[in-house]
Amino acid sequence: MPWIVQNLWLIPALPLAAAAAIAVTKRPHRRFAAAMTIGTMAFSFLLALCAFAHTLNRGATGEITRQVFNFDWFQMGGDTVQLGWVLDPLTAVMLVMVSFVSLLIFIYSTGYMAHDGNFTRFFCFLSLFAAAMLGVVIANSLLLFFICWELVGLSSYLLIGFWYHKPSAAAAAKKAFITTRIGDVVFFLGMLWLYSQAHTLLFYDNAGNGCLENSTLSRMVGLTTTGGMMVTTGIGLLIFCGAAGKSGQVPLHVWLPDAMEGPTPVSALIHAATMVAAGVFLIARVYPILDPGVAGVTGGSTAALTVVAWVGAVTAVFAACIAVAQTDIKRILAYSTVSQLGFMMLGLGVGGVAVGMFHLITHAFFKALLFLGAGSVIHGCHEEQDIRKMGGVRKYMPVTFAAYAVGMMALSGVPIFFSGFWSKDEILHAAHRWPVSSVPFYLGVFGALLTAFYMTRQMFYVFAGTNRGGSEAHGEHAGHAHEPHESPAVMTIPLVILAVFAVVLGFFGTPAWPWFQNYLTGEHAASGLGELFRPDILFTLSLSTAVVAAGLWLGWRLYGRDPIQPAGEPDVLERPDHPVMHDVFTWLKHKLYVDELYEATIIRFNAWCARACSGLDQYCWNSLVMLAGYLVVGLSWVNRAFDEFVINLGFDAGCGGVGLGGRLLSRLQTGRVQDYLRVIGVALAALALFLMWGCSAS
Amino acid sequence: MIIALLKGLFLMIWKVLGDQPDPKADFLAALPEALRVLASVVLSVVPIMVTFPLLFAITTLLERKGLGRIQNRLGPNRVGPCGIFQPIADGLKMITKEDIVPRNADQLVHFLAPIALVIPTFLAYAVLPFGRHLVPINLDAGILFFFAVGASTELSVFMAGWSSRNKYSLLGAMRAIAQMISYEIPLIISTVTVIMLAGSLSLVDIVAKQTGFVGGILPHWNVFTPWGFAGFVMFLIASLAESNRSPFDLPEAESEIIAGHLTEYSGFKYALFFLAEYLGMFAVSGLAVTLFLGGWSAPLPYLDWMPTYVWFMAKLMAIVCLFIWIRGTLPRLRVDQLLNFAWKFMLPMSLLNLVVAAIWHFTSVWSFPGELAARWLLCAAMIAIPYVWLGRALSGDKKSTLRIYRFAD
Amino acid sequence: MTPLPAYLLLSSLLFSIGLAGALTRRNAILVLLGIELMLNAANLNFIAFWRYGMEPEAITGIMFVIFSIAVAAAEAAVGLALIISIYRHYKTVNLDKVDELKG
Amino acid sequence: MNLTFAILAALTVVSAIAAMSLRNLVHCALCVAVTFGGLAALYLKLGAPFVGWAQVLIYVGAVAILIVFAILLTRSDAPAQPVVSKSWVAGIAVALLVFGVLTRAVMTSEITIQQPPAKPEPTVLKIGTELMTRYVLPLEATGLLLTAATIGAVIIALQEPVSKRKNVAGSSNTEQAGGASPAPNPPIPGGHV
Repeated sequence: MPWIVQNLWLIPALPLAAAAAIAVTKRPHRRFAAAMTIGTMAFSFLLALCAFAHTLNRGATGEITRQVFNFDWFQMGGDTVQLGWVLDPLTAVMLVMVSFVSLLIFIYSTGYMAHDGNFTRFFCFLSLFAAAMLGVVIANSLLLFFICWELVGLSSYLLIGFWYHKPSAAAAAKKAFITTRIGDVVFFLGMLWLYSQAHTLLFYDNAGNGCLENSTLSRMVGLTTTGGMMVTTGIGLLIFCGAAGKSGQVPLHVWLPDAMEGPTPVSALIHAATMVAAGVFLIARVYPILDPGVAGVTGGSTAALTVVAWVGAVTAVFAACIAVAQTDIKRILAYSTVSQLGFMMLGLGVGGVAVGMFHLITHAFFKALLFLGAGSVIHGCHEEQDIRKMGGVRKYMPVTFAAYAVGMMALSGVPIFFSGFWSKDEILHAAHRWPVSSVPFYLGVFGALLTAFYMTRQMFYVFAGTNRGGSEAHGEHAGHAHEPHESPAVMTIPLVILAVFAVVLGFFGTPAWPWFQNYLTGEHAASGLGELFRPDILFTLSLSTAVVAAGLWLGWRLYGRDPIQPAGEPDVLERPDHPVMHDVFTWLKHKLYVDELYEATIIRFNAWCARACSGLDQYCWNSLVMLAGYLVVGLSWVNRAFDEFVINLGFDAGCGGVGLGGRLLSRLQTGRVQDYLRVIGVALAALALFLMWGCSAS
Repeated sequence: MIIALLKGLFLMIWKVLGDQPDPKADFLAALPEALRVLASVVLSVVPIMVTFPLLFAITTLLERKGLGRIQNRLGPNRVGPCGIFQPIADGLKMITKEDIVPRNADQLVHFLAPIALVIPTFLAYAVLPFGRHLVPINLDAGILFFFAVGASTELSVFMAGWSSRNKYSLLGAMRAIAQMISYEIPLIISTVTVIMLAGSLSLVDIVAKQTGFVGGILPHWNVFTPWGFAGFVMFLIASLAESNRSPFDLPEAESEIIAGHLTEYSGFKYALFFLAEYLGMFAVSGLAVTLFLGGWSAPLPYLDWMPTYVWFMAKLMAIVCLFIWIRGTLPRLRVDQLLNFAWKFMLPMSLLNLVVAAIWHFTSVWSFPGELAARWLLCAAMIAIPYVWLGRALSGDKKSTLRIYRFAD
Repeated sequence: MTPLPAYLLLSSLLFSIGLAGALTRRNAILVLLGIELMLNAANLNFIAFWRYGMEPEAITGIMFVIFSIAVAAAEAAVGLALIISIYRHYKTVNLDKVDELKG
Repeated sequence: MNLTFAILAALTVVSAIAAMSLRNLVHCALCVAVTFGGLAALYLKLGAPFVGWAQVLIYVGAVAILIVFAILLTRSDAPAQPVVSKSWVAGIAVALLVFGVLTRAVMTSEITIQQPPAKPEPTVLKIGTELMTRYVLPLEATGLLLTAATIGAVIIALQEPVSKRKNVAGSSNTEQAGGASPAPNPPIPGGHV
């Protein structure tokens, strides 16, 4: 067992130790906190690289190397619950990605949070989050996975609600936590069901009977639920709900845009790169359950995968449409994240683990870049988040503008140079070849179009035209003071690094040289330039290029040509003269009223239930308790009355009676002989009478 | 019918005098059926009612003449030759005297007292066997009848004493009653010895038990047995007390409380009392005769040709003379001496006599020669020794010291 | 001969008279007299039943009466002695006055 | 024959009623004696001479005298107080009740009034043998009882004077006459109306 596998736990343990150290120290040492966090993260990054290197030198068989280290956690009844961690290409890739991105964001946030009073607390939460995320990545047991998953949820809540004095931040944190919770509950049910069927939660076991392995899966494939549904499909669906909650798929995506209330590095770290990716990583990790065929089990049904694909496609289009009508710079990026996550789910659903993961990795980098760019823009524009109040920022913040442009082009999928193009193309290509239905493919294409469109809209809004910042709000005097200014070096350097990676990463997964796919899946796909010109690949490549071009042109046509002047001016798309477009735009502006819908239904229902419960409690149980109280009081009254009237009086009467009886009897003993004789006479007569009647009767 | 009656009557008298059995048969036969029962009763009662009052009259005379003789004087000799008609004179006196009744006396009881006394006394004679065939009623429980009747006389004495509302008469009556009751017990116990030996309460049987002779000349009378003799003596003493005579005549002694319970009586009632007293004496002595002296049996074998009632009357008169003799000689006893004598001497001795009689009865099985004398000596000793010892014990302190007169308390 | 019930009636009458006397008279001696009367009524009953009873040979009735008379005499004696001592103590024989239960 | 029974019964009942109702105690005593005599006569009529004469001997001879003595000794012959006790009505009522019950009992009893069997003549001998054989134990007991009764009676009646005289005598012989017992000698009972 190589030392790296044994000591794999060190990677999450180090940031956890840092968080603990920072939490324990009484007085807030800003420098100490930052140094600790960044130091431990750097060390974890190095360890991740070692792990990655270890997984690189695959054995001769070309089978992906998977080493597992399990240990008994506690004994419950007959069987013991085991935990453990696994090192395989999937883990390695994620380890490297998460640690590298976290490191960069930590460095960035030292600059961004410099003026904030709770600097140390921020860094404590950050390192806690990083530790949790790394724990999720290396977990070999669904239970450990779930534990770290919850820790991640907790830290996202803490970070979103970091500026808890802002009510909207607190509400957003709460909303995020609750929505992910709903997903987690369903995920938990799935886990329980899995445990009941597989009798173990370990993914991979040295003895070969982990829940993702052939023996267990083949056993579970045979089982069907009452509804006729395959057990694996059921478990898969439940786990997918958990993932949907965390990755912000359609029904549970509402918390992600509101999560922008947190500081921008938080958004960047959590809502771009890592946490939201956790959902996709979960599906990738438990992929054999969704598609038993991967593990070599025949007869498994892939219904769950189709569901994943469909949900992904729908989310992609849905989020993209909303993003088009947003005015807040971070909210647009949030919806774009949701859309891209939809694409990843689609990729997983249609293409498989490699396709989804490749898009995840690439998206992580350029979305982090975009968010950090947005952060520096906001920082520069003096905490101004509304794009309508910005404009002309390219003059003031050239480095940010350049990095942001690279990120925008990667995101929208500008061909060849940018990673987004290759990963999204892989997805579209897979969707195109998807046998089940071709609708997701079309949805995917439309989503790509919209992505390109709203990114260009944002670019023109923020960077093109003249600066609309602060002019009308503060009048004339401080015009100069509100000029946007470039962010300090500590913030721009991570931007540049990320930009480089946004470009470089694409080349690893191109059809021509699918190194990434081979690395992940272990089988050797054909490589070489010729691949590019294969008819189907060529078709999808050209199609996506056309789509991106159309999106860019459309964006320039609407927003680039005549730059937006006044801040308050309605959006171009609003088009007050065209009623249909206007209504559509207002719908999109208001996020298709999904929040209002939830508000109207679930929350009201919840409120109603609460009221009903409180009402029930107040009127029903309360009255019952009161009734019981009164009953007892009544009983006590009855008791008192009984005691007083019956027993006391009865007793007194009894005593009186005894006294009376005593007196009566005493009168018998008069002492006069004749009285006694008289009594004897009467008794004699009575006895005689009795005898006579007695005898005659008998 | 009347001739038949007269013939019947004559025959009856002849039979009675001739001592033949069932004298009344002929007379009754002549009577009509209904009257027969009544006639037989009358026939047996009238002779008694006649003979004994006459005897009473004679005895009063005899007594006064006897006492006179004892006291060396003549006695009544004014009325008729040697006072023969004295009783008639007394009787006339009694009858003609005015009968004074005290004002606050209890009229009814005062009047009833003498009657209640006389009737029981007369009843006593119903069981005495005067002759072989002259027994008024042969009651099975003869003696019990005799004593039952005797006992009721005390009640009349009390009536007499109490009804005259006189302290002295009441006191006298109480003393008389006390004395009579005290001496009744020795009287009865001594008769019980005879009954025990005779084995029957009927007087006729007792007399029958005493017939026959021992050794040809000695009659088989109880008196000749040791317990018989002792019993006879005790019986006589007790009968003296019963009839308030001589040494025991305290109640109506002249020197004491006037006439005791008889003080308020005068005239005919007094006569009745006097009659009753003497009749009581005759009855008791008649019983003594039948119990101890063999009733109407002749003393000697060859004398039995005489009518049996003659023997009975002779013995009776002998005892009466004895009483008169005792009256003339013995001094009067004080009440406490009288009662002490009864309870402390007479009672124990009579009980002892019972025991001796029992021994006499059970030793009769001895068959060795001279057993009669041995038994006699044994029983006699058993009586004599306690007699002497008890007598000395009771009067121990009197003889030796000067007599101190202590008032009876 | 007179039937048995006549005697029984007579004895019950005597008994009642004795009881009445015992209950009503104030004087202790009269009460004693009443009791004597009652006892005698009972004796009369015995003799009547003996006379008209099933087997007269068994003279249980007479035996009973003999013993009853003896006992009654003893009782009378003791009773009167008591009455005399009561008189000496209470100076009265009126039963209504003699009602102290104290020794 | 039941004429004699009627006469005797009437005599007994009348004397009994008189005994219970007369004012003067001595008269009552005498009437009781008469009642006892009447009863004795009834016994004789019923063919039990021994019991009859024993009744006369014991009751008329002894008990009557005893009663009379008791009356005189307790000086209560003076009819000063009312004759009848306070609650005499109740007494009468109880007596009547008892009488009613007894008569009802007698009347309704099923004893068949058959002709009386031959007049059994229990000789004294038969009574004697019975006493000595079957009833010897009761006889002894009665003897004991009678002795105890007599001694008891004597002790009870003479309790006071004997003890008084004894302690007085104990003090000194001389003033025996003077120190007469404090309790007055029983005064001579004399009825003076």
